[in-house]
Amino acid sequence: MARFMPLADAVADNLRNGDTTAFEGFTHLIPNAAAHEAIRQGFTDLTLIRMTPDSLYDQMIGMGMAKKVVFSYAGNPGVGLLRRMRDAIENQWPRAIETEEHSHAAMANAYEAGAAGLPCAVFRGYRGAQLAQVNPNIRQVACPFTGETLAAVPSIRPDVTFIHAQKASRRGDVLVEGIIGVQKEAVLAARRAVVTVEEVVDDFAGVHPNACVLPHWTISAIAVVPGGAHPSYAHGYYARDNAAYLEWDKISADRDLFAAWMKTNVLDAGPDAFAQRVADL
Amino acid sequence: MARFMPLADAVADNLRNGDTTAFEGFTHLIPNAAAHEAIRQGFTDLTLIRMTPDSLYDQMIGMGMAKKVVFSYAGNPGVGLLRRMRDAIENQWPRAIETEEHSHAAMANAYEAGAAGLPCAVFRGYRGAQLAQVNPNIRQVACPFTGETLAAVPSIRPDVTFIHAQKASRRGDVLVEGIIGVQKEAVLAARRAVVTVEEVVDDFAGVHPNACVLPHWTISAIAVVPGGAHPSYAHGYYARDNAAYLEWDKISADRDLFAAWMKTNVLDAGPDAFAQRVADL
Amino acid sequence: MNSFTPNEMMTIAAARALSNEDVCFVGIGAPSAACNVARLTHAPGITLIYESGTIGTAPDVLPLSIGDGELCETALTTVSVPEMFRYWLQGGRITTGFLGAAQIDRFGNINTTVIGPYDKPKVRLPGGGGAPEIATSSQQIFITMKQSTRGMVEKIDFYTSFGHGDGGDHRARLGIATKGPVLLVTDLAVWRPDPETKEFTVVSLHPGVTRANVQETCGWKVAYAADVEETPPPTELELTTLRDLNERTARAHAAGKGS
Amino acid sequence: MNSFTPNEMMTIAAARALSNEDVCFVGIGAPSAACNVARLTHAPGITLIYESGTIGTAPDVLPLSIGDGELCETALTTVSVPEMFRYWLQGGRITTGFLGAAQIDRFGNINTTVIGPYDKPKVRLPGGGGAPEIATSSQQIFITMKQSTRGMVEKIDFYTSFGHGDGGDHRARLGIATKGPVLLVTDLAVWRPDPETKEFTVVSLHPGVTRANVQETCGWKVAYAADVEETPPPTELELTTLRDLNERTARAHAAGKGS
Repeated sequence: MARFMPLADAVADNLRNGDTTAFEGFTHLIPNAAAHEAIRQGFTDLTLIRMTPDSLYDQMIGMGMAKKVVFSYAGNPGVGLLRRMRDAIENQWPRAIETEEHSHAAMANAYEAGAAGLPCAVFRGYRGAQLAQVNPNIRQVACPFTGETLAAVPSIRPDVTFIHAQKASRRGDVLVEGIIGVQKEAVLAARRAVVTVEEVVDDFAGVHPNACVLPHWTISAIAVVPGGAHPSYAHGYYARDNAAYLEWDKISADRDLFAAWMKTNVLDAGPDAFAQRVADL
Repeated sequence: MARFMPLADAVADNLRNGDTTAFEGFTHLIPNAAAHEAIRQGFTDLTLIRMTPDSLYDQMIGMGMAKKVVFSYAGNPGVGLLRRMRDAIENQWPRAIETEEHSHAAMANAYEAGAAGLPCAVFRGYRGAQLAQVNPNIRQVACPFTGETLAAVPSIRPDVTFIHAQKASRRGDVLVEGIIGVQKEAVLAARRAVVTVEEVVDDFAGVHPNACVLPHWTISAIAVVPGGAHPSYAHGYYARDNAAYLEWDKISADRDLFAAWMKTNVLDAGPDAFAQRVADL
Repeated sequence: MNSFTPNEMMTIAAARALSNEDVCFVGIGAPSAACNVARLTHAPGITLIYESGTIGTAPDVLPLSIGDGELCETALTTVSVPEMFRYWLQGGRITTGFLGAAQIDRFGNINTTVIGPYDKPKVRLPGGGGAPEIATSSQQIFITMKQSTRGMVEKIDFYTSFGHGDGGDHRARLGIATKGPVLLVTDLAVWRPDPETKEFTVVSLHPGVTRANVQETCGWKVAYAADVEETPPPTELELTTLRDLNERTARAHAAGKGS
Repeated sequence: MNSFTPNEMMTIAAARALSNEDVCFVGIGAPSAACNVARLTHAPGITLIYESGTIGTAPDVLPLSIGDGELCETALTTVSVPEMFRYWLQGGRITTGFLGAAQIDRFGNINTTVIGPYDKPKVRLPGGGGAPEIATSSQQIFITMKQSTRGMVEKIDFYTSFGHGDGGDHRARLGIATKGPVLLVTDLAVWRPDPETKEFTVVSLHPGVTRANVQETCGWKVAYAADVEETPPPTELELTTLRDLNERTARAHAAGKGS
């Protein structure tokens, strides 16, 4: 049952050292405010799952919070590489991390299977792709009717999923609109789910009957954080801060610059800073 | 690419004797006008697929068009049994029919797998259920990670799917709203798809971004048939004709009454009759 | 106290077993009435889900089918049928699945498929619909049905959906992790499975019902709990709520034109 | 005729290969520009799909990522990412998948994963994203990239997505029913696979480009078709359309605040 609370409490109540966790958002509605709160609270040994780690996991990895990263595209979208993640993989800085790498199709199917309560996802994939040789979590099953060999990957079942959404109702139902990505699946696949939202409305009367809504009984905690997706965007609220993504390429290229930026913009800041960051977008 | 044409042409161009076909609609938007057109054109040896055959398939079976029925709930919704289908199964009248029976979960998964281009659907089902012993198309696969035994059924891949929808755009995109059932999956799983719609609009500007829309290049033919779901309903257009469903229980109970009703209401009628049937609903 | 019918008592007794926290997968008929009476009386926060994809519905009248427009119009959201069966039922989100039955045995196994042999049925019933997986994926199962020796039988003709099988740990042996049938409410009594054998035993008799009444309308030898209570009769509120609901429903369903 | 850059020629040559009937799965960068130039010139009916779930988009500016708001706002509809990969890509609905590459070999196998060994990479690249299944589930594949000896190599370090493998019928032997790479457009030339060997061979050289230019920037010995033509230079309309698009895009992407 969804409970409204400050972001610091929502993160403290639901994330634990050593957890397997997903901060999901496919280019849109990326839960950056929640990630910053997790960084401030200093969790360690996390297994971070995300299709597109982007600057959010680059920051968490750079701060040494990750033991392992499960991903399918480790880029700064539209910009280039993830430099903190590279530094961890190539130079074990600030610590060594394990990686489990998939394709987008595999991870999308694995979230779907997690939401569907299945132990694995079955799909037509990885044919001729070398990942299948380096990742032991890519296996095969035979169709019992045609004999066709299909790929199988374990379903994703995070201990806790974090997402950002546009609206919560007073009862704690959550509305996600626009590019909805894998957020619904990531929430339903998880044991616990924390949602940051732009605003709270009375109810969803008048919303399209087939809109993407997560009922309050699928969510553990909701925190109202306007601008909480910045520098990502929130359809209907504010645009993407492209300059911030370009800037991240420079900040993340240097360990000291990274540390200074994190201190100023994350460690010494709070969730309230996000509203200001999107004020003119 | 969707082409607009009269219903008679849309059915004649896309349905063939011996086809495997699905007239889908889960309690809502049932394509009754399309089925009546198929009855008038007198196709034979069809394999009829539908989760809930209801009065529509009861009529086609009673007219001797079906060689086989694949289904998961053969009832007149809220009323009782399907008497023409029973007569075919119990007394081989007007001809013997084969049946392949599944659960709703199995058929929903099988449509989903068909839309997803897979040869089979894998799900957790049929445990302890006797259908698994009488239907050879219910098999098992083992999860390659946990060893759990899961159920598998062949995906559904109709030669042609018929659905009814609220709106088409001039370009031939189709909008389905409300209880969307398995219609999207039934269309995407099929080689050809025929859609009857309540009306044509310029475009779907202003419709919710995550509404259920089938692009024009997934559809073969569109026929405008206002009221074409009667006695089912069309969300936003007209209500369900409950009296007609209750009446069907009586009509279908008697072979002669059935024949007379079919002559008057189907064989001697046309698609234009549907608008009148929903006029006061 | 008003007088009431056995059917009304059945529906109200079933409604009482539901709570605000329940997420119910609702069948049509008595289950639907019971769930909505619960919602309109002591459990306004209950979540009702119909297999047509409607989540969190609050219909003003009982639906004739599991996909009436009313369900969608009052729902929090409506999803596709594949999603309903994958994410919501199989995903383990349903606390209570509510089933009816044409035939049931003492272990809560249900037949709604055929009377007679499957290949040559005497009566071809509608079939399982959602029931086979509702019975195994819902966290627990409630069953309602009117008692009759035709319906409550020593051996069902077909195992449409699995209850406790042959009893005991049969579910666990098949790898089914959910509880299965934990409650049977008939027009005469409330039954719960024996903790060990899993045989349904009568735990309360509806007002005025005798053990002889129960046995006459049941095809197996009825077992009773150590302490059999009397089902509390319907309250004024429960009865008024149910009757108003039925009246609104009858009025709404009389609509339509026919041919 | 205007003068034009090799990059412009590459984008325009790729755009020409697309038609009104195509349903394109679009990657970012040159593929996105080519698809949108096609849409804005000779193929207004083309359907562009981005893996973020946007179907039938018509962006006014090129997206910075595959999930920009512009894509959703101009799309016919936007579906979830699991649906995108299951129904639309795996379902066989994509006629043309458009890929870029960090490394490519003569058979159209692509590496975007690592330079050096996978376990101890010299450079950790972003990885495959959608490419492994785009490469096998799309009916055919177009590839665009700038030529360089670092990028066009004798042997790629990692098979992120499968092209024609070792050539010949290698795809068929792996049970892959789709055509795979049928077109490679670089900044210097247009390449198509040899019908038998499946090795990419140059079928046209962009205006002013020599065979020596092509070989200098390619890590394998370049093969040529029997008749090598000159790529028709960009038309006024093509060039204006591309430049306007790039200008609008640059203006839009300069927006934002940073920290």
